[in-house]
Amino acid sequence: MNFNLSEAATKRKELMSYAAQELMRPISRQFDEEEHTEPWDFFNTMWEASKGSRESTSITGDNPTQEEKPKSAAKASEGTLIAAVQIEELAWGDAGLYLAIPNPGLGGAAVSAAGTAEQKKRFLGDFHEGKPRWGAMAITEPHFGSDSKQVATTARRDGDEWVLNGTKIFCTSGYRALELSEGFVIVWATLDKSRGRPAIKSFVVPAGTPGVTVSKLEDKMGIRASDTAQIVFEDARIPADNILGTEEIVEKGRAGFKGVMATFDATRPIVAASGIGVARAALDFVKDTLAENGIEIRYEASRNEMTVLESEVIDMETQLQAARLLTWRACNMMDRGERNSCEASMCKAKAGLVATKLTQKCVELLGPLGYSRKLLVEKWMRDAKIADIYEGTQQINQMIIARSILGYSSTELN
Amino acid sequence: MNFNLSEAATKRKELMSYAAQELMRPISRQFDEEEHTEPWDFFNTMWEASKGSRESTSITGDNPTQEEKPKSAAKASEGTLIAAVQIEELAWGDAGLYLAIPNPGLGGAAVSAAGTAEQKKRFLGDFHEGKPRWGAMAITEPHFGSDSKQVATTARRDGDEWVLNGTKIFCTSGYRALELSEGFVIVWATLDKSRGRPAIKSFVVPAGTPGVTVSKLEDKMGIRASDTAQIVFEDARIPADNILGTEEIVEKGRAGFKGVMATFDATRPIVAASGIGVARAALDFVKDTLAENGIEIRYEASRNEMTVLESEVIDMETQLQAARLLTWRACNMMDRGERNSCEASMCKAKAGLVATKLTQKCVELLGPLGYSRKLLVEKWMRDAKIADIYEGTQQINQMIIARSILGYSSTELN
Amino acid sequence: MIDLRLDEEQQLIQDTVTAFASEQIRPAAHEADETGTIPASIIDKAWELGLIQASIPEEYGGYGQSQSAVTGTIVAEGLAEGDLAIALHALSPRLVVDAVLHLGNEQQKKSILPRYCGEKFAAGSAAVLEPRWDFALDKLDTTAKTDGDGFVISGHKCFVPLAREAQDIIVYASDDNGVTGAFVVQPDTPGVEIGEREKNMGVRGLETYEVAFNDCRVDGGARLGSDARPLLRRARVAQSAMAVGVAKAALDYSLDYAKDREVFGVKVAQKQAIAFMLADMATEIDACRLVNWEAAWNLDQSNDAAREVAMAHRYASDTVMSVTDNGIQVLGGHGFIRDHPVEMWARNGRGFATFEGLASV
Amino acid sequence: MIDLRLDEEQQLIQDTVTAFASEQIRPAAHEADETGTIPASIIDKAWELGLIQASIPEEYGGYGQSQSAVTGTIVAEGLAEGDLAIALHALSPRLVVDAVLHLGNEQQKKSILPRYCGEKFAAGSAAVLEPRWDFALDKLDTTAKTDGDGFVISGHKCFVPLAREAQDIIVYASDDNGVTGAFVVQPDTPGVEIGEREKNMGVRGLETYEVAFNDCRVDGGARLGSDARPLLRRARVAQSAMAVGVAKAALDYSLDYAKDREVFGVKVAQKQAIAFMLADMATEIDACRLVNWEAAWNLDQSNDAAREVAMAHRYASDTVMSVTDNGIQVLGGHGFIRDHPVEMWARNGRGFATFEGLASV
Repeated sequence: MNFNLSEAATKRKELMSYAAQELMRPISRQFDEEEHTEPWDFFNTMWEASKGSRESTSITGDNPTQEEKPKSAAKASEGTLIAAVQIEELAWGDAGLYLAIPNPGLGGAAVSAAGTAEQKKRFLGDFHEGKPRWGAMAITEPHFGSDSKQVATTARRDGDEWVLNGTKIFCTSGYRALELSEGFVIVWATLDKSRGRPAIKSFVVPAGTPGVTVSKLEDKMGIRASDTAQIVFEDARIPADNILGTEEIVEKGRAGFKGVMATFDATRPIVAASGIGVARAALDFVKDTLAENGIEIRYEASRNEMTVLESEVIDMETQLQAARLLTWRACNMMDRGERNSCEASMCKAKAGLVATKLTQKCVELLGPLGYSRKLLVEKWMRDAKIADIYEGTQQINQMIIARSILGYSSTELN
Repeated sequence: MNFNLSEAATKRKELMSYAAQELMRPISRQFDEEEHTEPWDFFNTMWEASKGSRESTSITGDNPTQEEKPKSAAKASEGTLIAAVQIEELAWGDAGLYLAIPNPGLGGAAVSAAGTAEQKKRFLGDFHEGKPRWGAMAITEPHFGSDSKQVATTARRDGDEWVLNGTKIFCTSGYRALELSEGFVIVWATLDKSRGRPAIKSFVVPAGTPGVTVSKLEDKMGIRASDTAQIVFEDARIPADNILGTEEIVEKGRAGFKGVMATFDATRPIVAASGIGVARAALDFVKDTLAENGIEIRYEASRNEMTVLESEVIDMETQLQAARLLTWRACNMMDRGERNSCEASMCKAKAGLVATKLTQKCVELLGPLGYSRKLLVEKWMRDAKIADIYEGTQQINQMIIARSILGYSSTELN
Repeated sequence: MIDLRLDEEQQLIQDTVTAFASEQIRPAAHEADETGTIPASIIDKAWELGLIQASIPEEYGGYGQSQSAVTGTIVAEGLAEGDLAIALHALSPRLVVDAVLHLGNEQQKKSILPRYCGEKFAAGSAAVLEPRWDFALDKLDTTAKTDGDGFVISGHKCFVPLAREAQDIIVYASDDNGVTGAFVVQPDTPGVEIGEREKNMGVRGLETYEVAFNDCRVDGGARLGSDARPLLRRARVAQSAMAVGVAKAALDYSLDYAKDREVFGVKVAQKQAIAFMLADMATEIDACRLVNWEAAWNLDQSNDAAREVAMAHRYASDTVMSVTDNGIQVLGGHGFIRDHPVEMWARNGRGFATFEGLASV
Repeated sequence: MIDLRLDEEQQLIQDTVTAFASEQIRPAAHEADETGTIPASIIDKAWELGLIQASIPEEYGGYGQSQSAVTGTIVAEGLAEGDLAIALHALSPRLVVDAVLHLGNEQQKKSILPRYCGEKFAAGSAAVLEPRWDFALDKLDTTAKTDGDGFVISGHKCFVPLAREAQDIIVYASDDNGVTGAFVVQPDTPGVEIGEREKNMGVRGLETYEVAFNDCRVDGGARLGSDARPLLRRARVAQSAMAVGVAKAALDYSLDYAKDREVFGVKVAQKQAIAFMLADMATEIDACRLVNWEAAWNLDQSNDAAREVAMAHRYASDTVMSVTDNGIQVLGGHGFIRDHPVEMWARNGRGFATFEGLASV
């Protein structure tokens, strides 16, 4: 048992902390107020920094799945854990800008998880050359949110091409991947709606594909520096070998839908870490404010002496650490190649809730200052909420945890 | 709008408060420790007091349904409200002893709600004559709790008798009704299991009926002065006219199962009131303790000055009053003859939760004294929990509220 | 005898107000939040409802109807259910009217009240909050020192609504004895420095300002009564009612959404996790309203009601936050999108724990 | 490098302890609670596991294995999952052993530790709590005044486990300088007055007593080290681990019940309201355990860990109450019946917010 970060993790943490402090915080308010504008200087700096550096891609959570080599590595791997540590720092800087960093993103994660060696080379190999690029993932559609087997976007085989038709929403960095750069979007589409989950495959759609249009950029409560795109596919044609995994409709196993879902085991701890980062930003600010005012937290004071303020700070610290440890545990397991679906949902559910409630409390604790846009605290409350929604809402994760501890299938509990 | 109790209500409140103080509190600990013993002095005193007095029966919640005369009464009735006010006082005294008071109880409520004039006369008319008597209600069976359409106890017509077979559990005062007195138990039984809810009828089973045995008295967490009986019916024969309501299997309307369920609209606010009474007992004790120690609650203090203790007391007061007002609202509606199923479930759900959490908190606030059986606070925590369980658990009431606000049937939401 | 219903007159007022809120206010809410501007036409229409003039005695130009705090909560809740920013703007005259009616002397009533009985909307304002994290009503930094037959007011206030257009601003300041007093100040009084319009997380439609009082001298007649804390309690009751209105808006919207939206082959609302969440939201809203009515009713009985008001205020501030947050959760990803008003209600709702003296009953 | 697993030795200990808890302790739990007596045979069997002797160096008669607080939490959680009263009884020697090992000098170790390395179970005890509603660790009423080369201890303690049969009682008292000190006192020392056995809401199987110290004189060698607060932190970590064990017991029991019991035509556990409640219980239990492990791990790094321990203790005390309460709710009416152990776990669980110095790691 060990609660100390490794040297490697500490190095990455400090590096990201520097980026958060120096590159993100100074522009944080600007790109919250000026929604749908592009922080090019930030993009270019992060892009240059990432060139050649493999770890840096891990800040999007695609690294962990690359790292997933069960037992292969003699020395224990900590790729996912380092990713979580880094993302906490970046989200502490600005959760919206962090999501906007040019990199393969969740799309890259999918390619890494389900792609062939050739595909990884083709889509990720030279990804960090040239100008900033984004990868994205398009799953959700207007008529469904959590229930991803409802995918209605179709992929029809026509000669040596796939023809995609449908509409995707809530695609993070979709606009930047398709219209601002030479990136790509992973699109979930069905080969045969009547066959349900097994017929759902993911396809790599490169920027510039005819028939692909970004039809809307969402106005959001928070993380406004991150673009959330609605994308329409009208007879969009992509090469036959842009499908991830087999095109036959396998009923079972990781090759099929389960395989696609498995990427959540890697991304949920990452989302949890980002929520923890935002929450820590708010809590750090409150604690600094109290310190400046000479108020020290008496952890061992009795209930009759402790003020509500002290008590609330202690609760927040406790809950934040609880979420962080659950997250690190899920990362540990992923790094050891152990199945962590339940633990990944536990940390996501906990972190999502903690980030939401904690930031709301911090706004309250800071009174008129907390509510004002002069400070960033109110922004952190708006940024935090998404952590309890995307990559599976609180309720979806509760469901996955419940199924796991009860040994229930998705038909027994839904 | 008026938040003052009427003179009549205040008079009843004071009377019950006296009983709680003088008759119940002194023996409260004894009959918690000496489970399954009979507080005869208390029974006799309450019985004498109740003779001839109609209101006094209302302390069991049977009065409200008697009171249910839509618009008939020119002057607004407040029977249910007065019942709630009285029961809060009695439960403040001792929730177990309150349930043990000899009277027609929930059984009486059912007779009043669904019985004919003749039946009311026969079963309730001379109820308060002679020695103490109890009425009880037997619904639950070993294989089901909330889902009362699962009733498996059968009622078979044989000539001018009904023949009952089955086992009932969780029958409050069942032992005292059947074996300690000349009382009666209302038994829910089905005429035809295959016909579901509409086939479920309630029957009046008098003490001394052959084939009726009290097979077990439950050991409980709290309210130990109240007997909770398991009753077995083996070819138990009762007169044909002991059925409440029609014996034909009506698919719809208050005559059928809905009618039986409707008694909950009257009893839930009563159960809520009992939970509120227990919670208030604990909160009063804490506030008295603080007062004795010269600690005054600064309601308008700021978060930086207010202690956790003050804050928790204010929260408890607020939650208790919230539950009380929801309860009074449901009573108001019942007294006006308005349908109050949703409001009755709201007050029950709220009061059940508040009683549970508040008493748990009070034990905590009083440290070693709170945890000791020298004081009654720990008992109140054990007594309070039942308020969130019987007459519909928290979850059942949430379901009823949800159906009501969503306009869903029991098939649409269950 | 306990009776937790509205009387007929109150019922009538509620119907009028909620109809106006849904037909006139709600449709303008989103744009007001996005652009920061409230169409004057809506404020004028609201004025024509006579909600302000009603409580002013006829001798000062009003309709001379009874002034009940309970009725005030009904108006506040109803309008806020439409939109909080617009409700605060439309009811801003009450900040002055209510203060003068309760603490003002004959002279003050004569001179001030008629301004709020005209044909057109006349804005009022109050300056209570101060820009510090640990702001507390019993520790105002702003002072009003006796100076000859008048007072000199010094200090910084924030979240002062409509400071530029207001006829009067009721300034809350600590007097020579440390008692919180209320002073009627006109925005053009020398020493009153109205800063930039503020930017806040919510109620973006409402114009609020930081206002500095630089040794601002007012005459003795500017002070309303002695202890002004009763006014701040009336403000809390009004704000709590608005919190209930905002929560109610979020409940109804997410309820409709959950009944319309499908998931796993059924409606979202058919899932216990969501259905029970909605049930709890509904229960808490009703409970909050009743607790706040009791506080208001106590004010109408001219009880000090310090305890009841503090309890209602705290309860409503917490409830509106959790209910609106749950509303977002019911909508899932769509709850985070500004096309749906729920996230706005959450931003507005968070303010109630901080707001002081922003409305009155 | 972050690693939140048990090492192999710890895993082995956990397996042993949990096996013993489920096979030996759990079956005796209900009767111990109802009758107030714990079968000596179980305590003897527990003794044979060597959990106490293990941490005592060989020169004092123990097995001389490493003494880790993390390992201590694993033992505490495992036994408490079986039954809290029995776990507290079986581990009571640690109250003395752990104190002496951490604060005792060579002389004290030599004279005291061997008593706890014998063939048979030897009870230890600690006197921390005092019978007042506002008891606080930093405000002990019990004093230990210097008197020549010794101390005079005066005050009333409550919830002193096994006071009658204990070899030693570690008495926590405030010294001349108001520092909390730990003093080793034998029950038969003049001035030690052991009262009636206490009756409490929970842990009814455990013998606890009120103990009065009437100017009880002990010699200078009775004092362990100077500041005794580190011992009370170790106690909190042990108690938090036990709280997690009790919560775990409630989760597993209600989980099995919900999978077995039918409602509305499906298993109770198939209802989202129940399933999600169980999911939250499981998540909170895991979180509590991790937070407490971190506190224990910090103690093993000889950090003062005041903050970590306070956080873990508070979190575990709240969690065990809510989890066991939810357990009752899952069982519905049956949860209120003593035939099922869940209500007992709730009664036991409520104690953790009050318990101090009842166990050690």
